[in-house]
Parts: sequence; structure tokens; C-alpha cells
Amino acid sequence: MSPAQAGSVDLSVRLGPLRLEHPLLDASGTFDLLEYARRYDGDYFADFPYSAYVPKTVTADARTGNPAPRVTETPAGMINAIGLENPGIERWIAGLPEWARLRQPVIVSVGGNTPEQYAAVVAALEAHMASAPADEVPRIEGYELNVSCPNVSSGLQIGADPAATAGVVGACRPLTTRFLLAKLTPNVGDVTLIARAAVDAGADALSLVNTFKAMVLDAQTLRPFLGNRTGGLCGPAIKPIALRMVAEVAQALPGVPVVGMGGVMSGLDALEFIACGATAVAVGAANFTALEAPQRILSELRDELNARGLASPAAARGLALGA
Amino acid sequence: MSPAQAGSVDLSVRLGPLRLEHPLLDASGTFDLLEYARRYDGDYFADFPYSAYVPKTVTADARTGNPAPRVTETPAGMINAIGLENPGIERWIAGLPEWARLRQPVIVSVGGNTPEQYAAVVAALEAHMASAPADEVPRIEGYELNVSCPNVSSGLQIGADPAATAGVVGACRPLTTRFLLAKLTPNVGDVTLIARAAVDAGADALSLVNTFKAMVLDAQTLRPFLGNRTGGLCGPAIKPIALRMVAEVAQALPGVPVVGMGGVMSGLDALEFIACGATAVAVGAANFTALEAPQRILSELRDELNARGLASPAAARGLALGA
Amino acid sequence: MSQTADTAHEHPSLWAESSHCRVAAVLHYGAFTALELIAPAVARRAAPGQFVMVTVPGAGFLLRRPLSLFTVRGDRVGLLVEARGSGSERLTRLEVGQSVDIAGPLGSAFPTRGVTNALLVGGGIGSAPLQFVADDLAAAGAGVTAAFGFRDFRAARAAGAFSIDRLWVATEDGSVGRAGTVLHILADLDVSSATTVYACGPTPMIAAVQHWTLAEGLHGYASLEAHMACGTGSCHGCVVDTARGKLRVCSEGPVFPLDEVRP
Amino acid sequence: MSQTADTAHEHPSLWAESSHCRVAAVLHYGAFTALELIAPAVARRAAPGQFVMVTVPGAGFLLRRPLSLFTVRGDRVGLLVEARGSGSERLTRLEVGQSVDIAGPLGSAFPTRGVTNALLVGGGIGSAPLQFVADDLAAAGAGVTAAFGFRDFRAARAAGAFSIDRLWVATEDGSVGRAGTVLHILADLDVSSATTVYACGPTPMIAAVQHWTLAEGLHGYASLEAHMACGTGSCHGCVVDTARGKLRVCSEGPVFPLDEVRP
Ligand SMILES: Cc1cc2nc3c(=O)[nH]c(=O)nc-3n(C[C@H](O)[C@H](O)[C@H](O)COP(=O)(O)OP(=O)(O)OC[C@H]3O[C@@H](n4cnc5c(N)ncnc54)[C@H](O)[C@@H]3O)c2cc1C
Ligand SMILES: Cc1cc2nc3c(=O)[nH]c(=O)nc-3n(C[C@H](O)[C@H](O)[C@H](O)COP(=O)(O)OP(=O)(O)OC[C@H]3O[C@@H](n4cnc5c(N)ncnc54)[C@H](O)[C@@H]3O)c2cc1C
Ligand SMILES: Cc1cc2nc3c(=O)[nH]c(=O)nc-3n(C[C@H](O)[C@H](O)[C@H](O)COP(=O)(O)O)c2cc1C
Ligand SMILES: Cc1cc2nc3c(=O)[nH]c(=O)nc-3n(C[C@H](O)[C@H](O)[C@H](O)COP(=O)(O)O)c2cc1C
Ligand code: FES
Ligand code: FES
Repeated sequence: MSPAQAGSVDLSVRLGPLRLEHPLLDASGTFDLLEYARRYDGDYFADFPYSAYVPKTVTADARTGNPAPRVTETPAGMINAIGLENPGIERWIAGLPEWARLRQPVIVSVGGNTPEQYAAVVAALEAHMASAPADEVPRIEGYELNVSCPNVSSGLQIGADPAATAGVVGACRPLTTRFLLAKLTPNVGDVTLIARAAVDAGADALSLVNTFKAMVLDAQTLRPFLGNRTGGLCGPAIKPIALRMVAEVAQALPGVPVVGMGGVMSGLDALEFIACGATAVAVGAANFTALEAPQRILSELRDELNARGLASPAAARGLALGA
Repeated sequence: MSPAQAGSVDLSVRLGPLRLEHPLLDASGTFDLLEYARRYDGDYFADFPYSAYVPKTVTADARTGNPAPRVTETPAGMINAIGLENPGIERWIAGLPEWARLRQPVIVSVGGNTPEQYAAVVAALEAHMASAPADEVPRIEGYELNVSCPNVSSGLQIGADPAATAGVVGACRPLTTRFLLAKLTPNVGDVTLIARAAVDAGADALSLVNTFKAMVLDAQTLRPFLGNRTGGLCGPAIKPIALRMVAEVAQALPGVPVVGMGGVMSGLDALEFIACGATAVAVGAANFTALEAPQRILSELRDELNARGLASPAAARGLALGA
Repeated sequence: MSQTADTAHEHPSLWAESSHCRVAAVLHYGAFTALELIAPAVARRAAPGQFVMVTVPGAGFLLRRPLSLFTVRGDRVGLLVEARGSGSERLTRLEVGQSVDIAGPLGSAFPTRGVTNALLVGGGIGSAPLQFVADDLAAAGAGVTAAFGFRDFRAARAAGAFSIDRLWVATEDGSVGRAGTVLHILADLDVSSATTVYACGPTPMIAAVQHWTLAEGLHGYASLEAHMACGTGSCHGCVVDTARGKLRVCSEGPVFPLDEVRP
Repeated sequence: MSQTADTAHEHPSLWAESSHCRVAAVLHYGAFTALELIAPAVARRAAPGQFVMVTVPGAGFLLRRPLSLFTVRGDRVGLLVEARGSGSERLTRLEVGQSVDIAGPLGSAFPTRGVTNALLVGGGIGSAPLQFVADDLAAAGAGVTAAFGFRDFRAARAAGAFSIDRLWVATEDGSVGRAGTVLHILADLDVSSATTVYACGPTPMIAAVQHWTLAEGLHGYASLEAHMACGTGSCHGCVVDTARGKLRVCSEGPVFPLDEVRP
């Protein structure tokens, strides 16, 4: 019996067109289905803990990523500079049959440095789904546009510029009728400006936050520790900033579903994001603390709702907003 | 013997025109000289641990600050929403004789919601210093313009807008020949834009970072915990972001002295800010962990320099920068 | 700043930051844990109503936690701790022989000089500072009556941590002593107008006690709680509204005249 | 993803996440601490060269720490820990009776089947996984020689933690055994071409051993280190450059053919 059925609480949520068994997704880049399946005793596809699967960001071209070291711990957090290592959309599509039998919906995280690169990924997937036998493709029901990559023209993050963000969303919107999310970066002054630009350009929903640009030094050499010099900070350390940003976006764009994330380690953390207006909540670094982290967080979320007499996540949504 | 003399290391630094015994200042709002003096057995003025004193931000008008609660702890950090409570520049000036005998230079932190409000504080102090007997005024040798207050016209933080920041600096620059710092907020997309605007408008130096806008919920009610709903996050949690921003500013404006801060709890933390290009380092939340925190951090800094064979802070400055 | 100076005379102006205070005794009373620490410098200067800032051992805690002085005997200071969150919970798990850092005594004290008749009113963990008050007054030969209110049976077991001759207890669930709040006890007492009231507890209790003392024409003092960062007057994080405006619980307080507080 | 599949056969594909493994023994050897944990599920599946992700007890640690399997005896897994930073230091302070969470066995193993002659080359804490290799080979009747290099006297006391018949030690300061690095020992050995080399240690040592095996015409395996977040193939944080491109130390590794690594 999956945790979602237990207890008096109905954990199911509607995220745009998606009906999810519960509000917890994995945060892109922190959870690899096949790696879990390989290490699992039973059938991990049957016991998949998240209500939808967000794979690591895929780009049009293959990327080898950043030089090592790529990760280390920080006070109540961690920093990473993976550099979007991925096999490129072509080999990525070739791998789809390996996990086509996943029951849960899949939201494909898409990256790139130009609107064209994002569009190429979406186009390739739509073309593949139109032609490939159904049993060789997972249930891809949406896209998450990861606009945290640097803009090749401006050098800055695409997601730091409303126009560039709108450009990426606008390039992908015509190519698919599926659920389209824009994943926002927190490295901005006013996140609601970017959020509105993404929605005006056709995004159905928003996910936030991605990581905070940060730097860690090697204590011996006093040089930047990461091979990439800077990286992205995440984990409990940044949760209070992430909650503030989710609340700002939920308040500024009331009708738009939000996937909240940033430092979710417990069911209470997840509930806090929901109270700040999130419809679903993504779990990132917590996946690195225990292989059963999603199962634990989900049952804690159910208990937290129960304890407050809240019948569903929807009953908690937005409780922290307004006067 | 003050820690600064001990060891083979010369800790003294030049911060613009100021010659400081060592690189450590207090971060505005986290250290009240008179409160320490009252609780101290000996003569705290004689044993004052910082190389310069930055009092809590003072504004033209008296401010009662935000409703309670105003502070709480977060993972590896804390959040505050004091709301610039202060008696206003008039009563503040009336209190100067109480601590006029402080040997160390004073950098007055100035706040406001319009350029005029900042200018009024600087003008009042310059007028007072021109007239008052020398033994009734501390050694005020500079101003730190805290541009993290909301802009009454735009509502946004002044420090999030290059033009508004330049407006505040430009309004104060003509009123004083003393050392003028602009204290930057981290709640921006590109901190170097604000830094350059401040310098172009006449700032002699920059201090960063102020706190990150954030939100904490009450676990029972799921409502915002702070009386002000949102507050400023600081402490070790945000140090990696602060280091990145200090490095960006130091690299973008090589000639401009920087006071680095954000999560400094140890001598190594302070050294990291220096390696990222800071000339001086401010200690904030660490003051809340122990009354002797500054003394401990200073002696740790000396040991860290010694251990690396670095003869002075200047020898470590910028080690983390460049290729 | 000037405000600081105005009130500087109101309380002791010495600090003692004591590192590695040995835990000499740990006693558990239901929901509360009594700790006895060897801290001569703090004990020497302590006055009833004052508090200490306690460093929570182990990584993962930034701010110190304010705790009232429960008892002061010789070179030992006693603390009474209720596990409310992760930090206080950690403190209740301290063991004899371990050590903990504290700073204090801090804040204003309950005035006791010249008091002949005292009524101590405590709510839950708010009763903690009142043992020290009772000891101080008893030593001065004053008559002391105490009325403590607790949530339930488990909380009421904290009463066992106190040694006050005339101690009345009420529990909201009626499991121990008078059923109801501490106010029900007060209603039954006949108190002389010469009685000084010392109150510490949750805000609604302070409000009710303030109301009651006005009605009875009594004067007294209340100790207030606020979330703190520094605990030593620097951050202005702990302000409460009073008749004298916003004042800092850690600096002008925690003890205020009952008629000054605005609960 | 497809890469993952290509390499899936290279190592055990079962996981065991074991919570509250009791610490059965703690022994200190100079700079190193040997821990013995009761972890049947991990022990049952473990192969030499594999590692576990260990949760550092107490608040203030987010990521788990990768530690090699030092020994596996019955239902007990042994770890050998050097305090390098705050997390490993905390692990060296574990006490008998306490418990710790681990996940494993993880990563690829040192192939040992069919090996008759083995040379184990260890540098500092890198020697840890080689005891398990020695035990495995000895059980299979293979001839085992080990050459370990250590910084100084204190580090060399770690040799006391190992039980390998033919164990040669070198110290950089000459305080114990051969003066110099482990390479000086290798130079003195005459090894048959049938010898399989198992190396684990700092990158410069791996590079030197790789160079030496090429010169000697030997083949073998190296276990590499990398900073890890997940330890289970999800984050791509632990990649190293190899002849097959960037591979994950936690997933395709930590054990790679010596001729594949690019130290
Ligand atoms: C002057 C004073 C005297 C006190 N005396 C006692 C005492 O004798 N015994 C006792 O058990 N408790 C006492 N308290 C309350 C005690 O400080 C809190 O229960 C404790 O700080 C909670 O910390 P936590 O980590 O368990 O809770 P958490 O909620 O995890 O703490 C998070 C943050 O909030 C602060 N905080 C949480 N609750 C309170 C609170 N009620 N008051 C102030 N800060 C809070 C913590 O200090 C910490 O900074 C006193 C408080 C004050 C202000
Ligand atoms: C496959 C593998 C096997 C290992 N086996 C052993 C062993 O048997 N015994 C042993 O003592 N050590 C071993 N190590 C090294 C050990 O993991 C690190 O010493 C340890 O993680 C340091 O953590 P820390 O908190 O003390 O250091 P900190 O520097 O405080 O840790 C900060 C972060 O950096 C990571 N980190 C720091 N140093 C290393 C390192 N050298 N390698 C990988 N991550 C690091 C930590 O895991 C943590 O995430 C192994 C490493 C790997 C990759
Ligand atoms: C190792 C690592 C890799 C990540 N890779 C991606 C990625 O490929 N695409 C993406 O959109 N976000 C990526 N992220 C960001 C997370 O999806 C998430 O937005 C962020 O970590 C905040 O959540 P957390 O605090 O729960 O980890 C990555 C994060 C980590 C730690
Ligand atoms: C309680 C509190 C009050 C503060 N008040 C001020 C202030 O009045 N003016 C100001 O410029 N910064 C203020 N700050 C910000 C600090 O000066 C500093 O920029 C920030 O806390 C980061 O440093 P830290 O992480 O070492 O605390 C305050 C910070 C705290 C925690
Ligand atoms: S807690 Fe800082 S002033 Fe009271
Ligand atoms: S540590 Fe995450 S993939 Fe290896």
C-alpha cells in the first residue's frame, strides 16, 4: 500500500492537467530512476515513490559537464556545479525504452543556451512520441524549461532576464500542447517579473527555486573549491528565501500553479511550501540523505496534514498568504 | 595586549583613508557598544575589540520598528525584521557624548526612504561635528549608506535599483569629505551593476552583503512567523552566496575597497572574504553566539594567516580571484 | 542609545560569560527538566528574575537560548527547562558531567527589598524564575504564597521541582489541584493590600493577573518572554510594547512593573 | 542513461539501506580509527572495493560520507576512518553501543576471481579497502603482498589495523619501514608477470603505480576518490576522467582497470 492511500487524508492534487497521487515530485538532477531501480531489491517501477518523475535536464547537444570537484557540503546546505552533463536529446530518446513502463507521468526538464536549443529538444520529443510505439515511451505529459543556463548572447542567466525567459517559453509553446512549466532562478531582484514574463509567453505553470549562485573556497589554498569556480547552493540553508519567493509568485499570479522547492527535508517543509501557495513540492538534496527520503517525507506530510485537521493539500494551500 | 599585536603577522589594513588596527568591524545592527560597556567588568572602551565601530543604522526620523516577533533561528542562520528601530538622528546625536571617548574610528550607518532622508542625516552630523566640542563627539570618519530600505516611491528596495542607489549616494556625497561607503543588498540579479552605480555616484567603497529577503512560517499556524511577515536572512547559511558576490564586485571594480560580510563565524571565514577581495570584514550574527566572538575570530584570523605564511591580510587579499 | 542610558541603573551592569559550566545534577519532573550547573561567576551576581543565555551543545544551533535562573545556591545555578523545540529538547538531554556555556546574569531583576508579603503567580514553565524569588524573599523573612497553573498532570509534576511552603496548584484538566487556571486560585485567596505580586507565564495569564491586581488594588511585577537573538541589548529583536514604549525584554526587562506591561 | 545501462552488469545491483547499525567495536590506530558495525544486510552482499555512504550523526551534516569497506566478517562490516574534516572527525568519535546509518554496499568491486598472485598498493587512508581484498584473496588461496605508504610515524600506526602476512611499509619521513614513498618499495620487489595489482591512494600515487605497472607489464585495478553528494548514481557529482570518458566514481567506480584511469 503506498503511503498516499493510508490515513484519512486525500493527498492527491491537480497540477494543471495532471492528476497526481500526491504533491511530491523529484527535483530535476537529484534523482535518477534507473540508478534507483538498479540498486533496488524489488521492482522499483512498481514502488516508485514520487507522483511524477522529473529527470535530469536534457539539452539538444551532448554535454560533458564541468571539471571536478563538482559538489561539496556547506552549512545546512550543499553546492553543486555539474554543468548539465547529459547525453544529448538523441541518445536520451534512445534510452527511453529502458524506463517506458514507469506508471507515473514524466515532466521532461529541458535546458539550452538559446531559444532554438530548447525548441529543438521539445520538437525532437514530440516527433518521437508521434511515431514511436506507445510501449517504448514513458508517459511524458509535460516539460519543465530550466532557464538557469547562461544566455550565449548576454552571458547572463536566461532566467535573470524577462525577455530572454519569454523568448525560451515562446519558442517552445507552439511545439507542444503538453503541460509547460518554466523553472525560475532565484538569482534575480524581483522573481515575479520573470514569472509573469514566462506566463505571458505561454507557460502553464512555474517551478521555483533553482539553486543560488555561490562560491566555496578550498580551506588550504583559498582558491575556489569547485572546478567551475562557482556553483549552485541548495538545501535547508536557502529554504527561507525559497519560501519567500514562492509566496511572492503565488500572490502575484494567483491562477498559476506553482511547484515549490528549496531545502525540503521533511513533511513539514513540504507543507510550508504548500502554505506559501505551491500546488506541488519538489524534493532535491534530501534525496542524497537517504534512499527512502521521498517515502519518509510523504508519510510525514500526511501526518502533518492529519495533525492539523487538513483533509488535503488543497486545504493547506496559501494559508501563509494574505493579511 | 590586544590580539592584533601578537604573533608575527601584521594585521593592520588601510580601508580607504582609514588605517585600521586589523580587518574586523562589527556589522551594523548587531553590536551595541554601550550595551557591551554596561555589561563589562573592566573598561570596554579600552578593550574595544573591533578596529572601527559601525553603530546600528540611524535615520532622520525616529522609528519604532516592526511588530514582534522580530527574530528567530533558521538552518545555520537566523532571520530578523527589526525595521530600523532607532531614536532618529536628533536624539542619536544627543547621545554621542556617552561614547565620545571611543578610540576607534566610527563609520555611521545611515538609512532612509528617499535621498533627502539620507542627506538629512549626513548634514546633521557634519553640522554637529563642526560645532560640538571635540571631546563630546566620537571619531566619526565615515558613513555607510544602508540602501536596503524600501524606496517610498517605487516600494522596492533602493539598493535593488542602480539609479535609486546612485540618487542616495549622489545626495550625500556633496555634504561630506569623509569616507563614504554604500552597503549593497544581495537581493539583486547582478550586484556589480549596483556597485558600479554607487561608485560612479561618488561612493569611496562598498560593503556587502546585507540580509537576504526571506520568510519563516510558524509551524503551528503555518502563518508567517515574523511580525513583519518577511525578514532578512543571515549567518553561515548564506556565506557561500556572500563570498560569490564579494568576489564579483572585487573583480568588477578592482580599485574599490570592499568590506565583506555574511556568515563570518571564524577566522577562516574572515580570511575567505579577504581572499575574495575584501579589505575589511564585518561580523554580524556571530556577535550573538558569544560576547567574546570578535576577540576569538580575530585571534583565529591571525593564526590562519600565520599557518599559511601570509604576513598580512593584504597578502591574502584576492587570492581566490582570477584564473 | 539614550534610552539605554536612561534604564542603565535599573539592573546589574556586569557580565559573566562562563564557558564549560559542569552539569552537576539533572532531575526530570514530567515535562520539565531541572539542571544544576557549576557557575560561580554567574551565581555570585545573580538576582531573582534574571536569565542566562545558554549555548545549545552540538552543531546546528546558531543562537543561544534564554533561560531564567530557577535557583542559585552557592556556586550553582539551577535551570528548569521545558522541551518546546529542538534546542530546549537538546538541553533536557544534558547529562551529569557534561558541560555547557552560559552568559549571564542578564536583564532586570524582581525587586524584593522591603517586601513583607509576596504572591507568586506562575503559568507553566513561567513558574521557573519564581523559585529564586521565593528563596530570596524567604531568606528576608517575607511571607510567600505561590499559585501555579499547569496544562495537565504531566506538566503539573513540575510542581515537584519547587520547594515553596504555601504552593497552590491548578490544572486545566483538573487532574491535579484546583481545576481551571491559576486565576481560579487567586479568586479564592484573601490577600492583604500590602501584598506584592510576582507574575511570570503566558501572555494571557499576565493580562489576567494585571487585570486582577488592578481590581484588587495590588501592585507587582511581571516577567515577559520574547524571541531573542543576542540577549544582551544589541539587536533590538526582543522588544515588547509597554507604557514606556517598545522596550527590550533582554535589557530593560524581562521584569517590568505589572502596570507597565501591555500584554 | 544508456551509459548507466552499459555498465549495469559491472557490479552488484542490489542496495541495502541499514538504519541504526550498532557500533560493536572502536579501535584507534594513530591517525586512523577502526569501526566495526553490525550490518548483516550490507555484509551479506559486500564485495572488496565497494563502499558505503555513512550518515554523520548529529545535526549540522547534510551529505553522507563515503567510506570503503575495510573488513567484512560475518554480520559485521569494518570501516577505517581518518579524521580529515568535521564529518570524518565526528565518525572517529563514535562509541561502542551507539548506532549509525549506512547505505551500501555501493559501487564496483575489485575483481579477484582466478587471481593467484596479488600486489596491494596503498597510500595513507587509501589502504583501507585493501584489507578486504587481502582477506578475499587469501580465502581463495592466492599469494598476497602489500605495500603501504604513510606520511609519518603517527599515520604509519594504521598499519597495526591490518592483518596481512607480507605487508611492507614506507614512511615519507623514514620513521617507520622504508624511507620514501610506496614506489620505493615496489622498486625493490621482484614481481612475477602473473601478478595482479590493486591500488588505492592519493592521485599522484595512482599515477605513479599506473606508470610502474605499464613499465613492468602488469595489469591491475585502481580505486579512486571523488567528492560525492548522492553516492548512488543520481547527481553526477563524482565524475572522473577515464579512457571511457567521464565516469561516476560512485557508480561505474570506485574500482576501474588501472589502464583506464587518467590520474
Ligand atoms: C527571558 C526568558 C526566560 C525564559 N526562561 C525559560 C525557562 O526558565 N525555562 C524554559 O524552558 N524556557 C524559558 N524561556 C523560553 C525558552 O527560551 C524557549 O522555550 C527556547 O528558547 C525554545 O528554544 P527551542 O530551540 O526549543 O525552540 P525553537 O522554536 O526550535 O527555537 C527557535 C528559535 O526561537 C526561539 N524561541 C522559541 N520559543 C521561544 C520562547 N517561548 N521564548 C523565547 N524564544 C523562543 C529560540 O530561542 C530559537 O532562537 C525563556 C524565554 C525568555 C525570553
Ligand atoms: C569511494 C570512497 C571511499 C573512501 N573511503 C574512505 C575510507 O575508507 N576511510 C576514510 O577515512 N576516508 C575515505 N574516503 C574519504 C572520505 O569520504 C572523506 O575523507 C570524508 O568524506 C571527509 O568528510 P569530512 O566531513 O571529514 O571532510 P569535509 O571536508 O568537512 O567534508 C566536506 C564535504 O566534502 C566531502 N569530502 C571531503 N574530503 C573528501 C574526500 N577526500 N573524498 C570524498 N569526499 C570528500 C565530504 O564527503 C563532504 O561532503 C573515501 C572517499 C571515497 C570517494
Ligand atoms: C546535484 C544537483 C544537480 C542538479 N541538477 C539540476 C538540473 O539538471 N536541472 C535543474 O533544473 N535543476 C537542477 N538542480 C536544482 C534542483 O532541481 C533544485 O531546484 C534545487 O536543488 C533546490 O532544491 P533542494 O534545496 O531541495 O535541493 C540540481 C541540484 C543539485 C543539488
Ligand atoms: C538583528 C540584525 C539587525 C541588523 N540591523 C542592520 C542595520 O540596522 N543596518 C544594516 O545595514 N544592516 C543590519 N543588519 C545586517 C548586518 O549588518 C549584516 O549585513 C548581515 O547580518 C550579514 O552578516 P552576518 O551574516 O554576519 O550577520 C542586521 C542584521 C541582524 C542579524
Ligand atoms: S535579544 Fe537582542 S536586544 Fe534583546
Ligand atoms: S555521488 Fe552522485 S552520482 Fe556519484
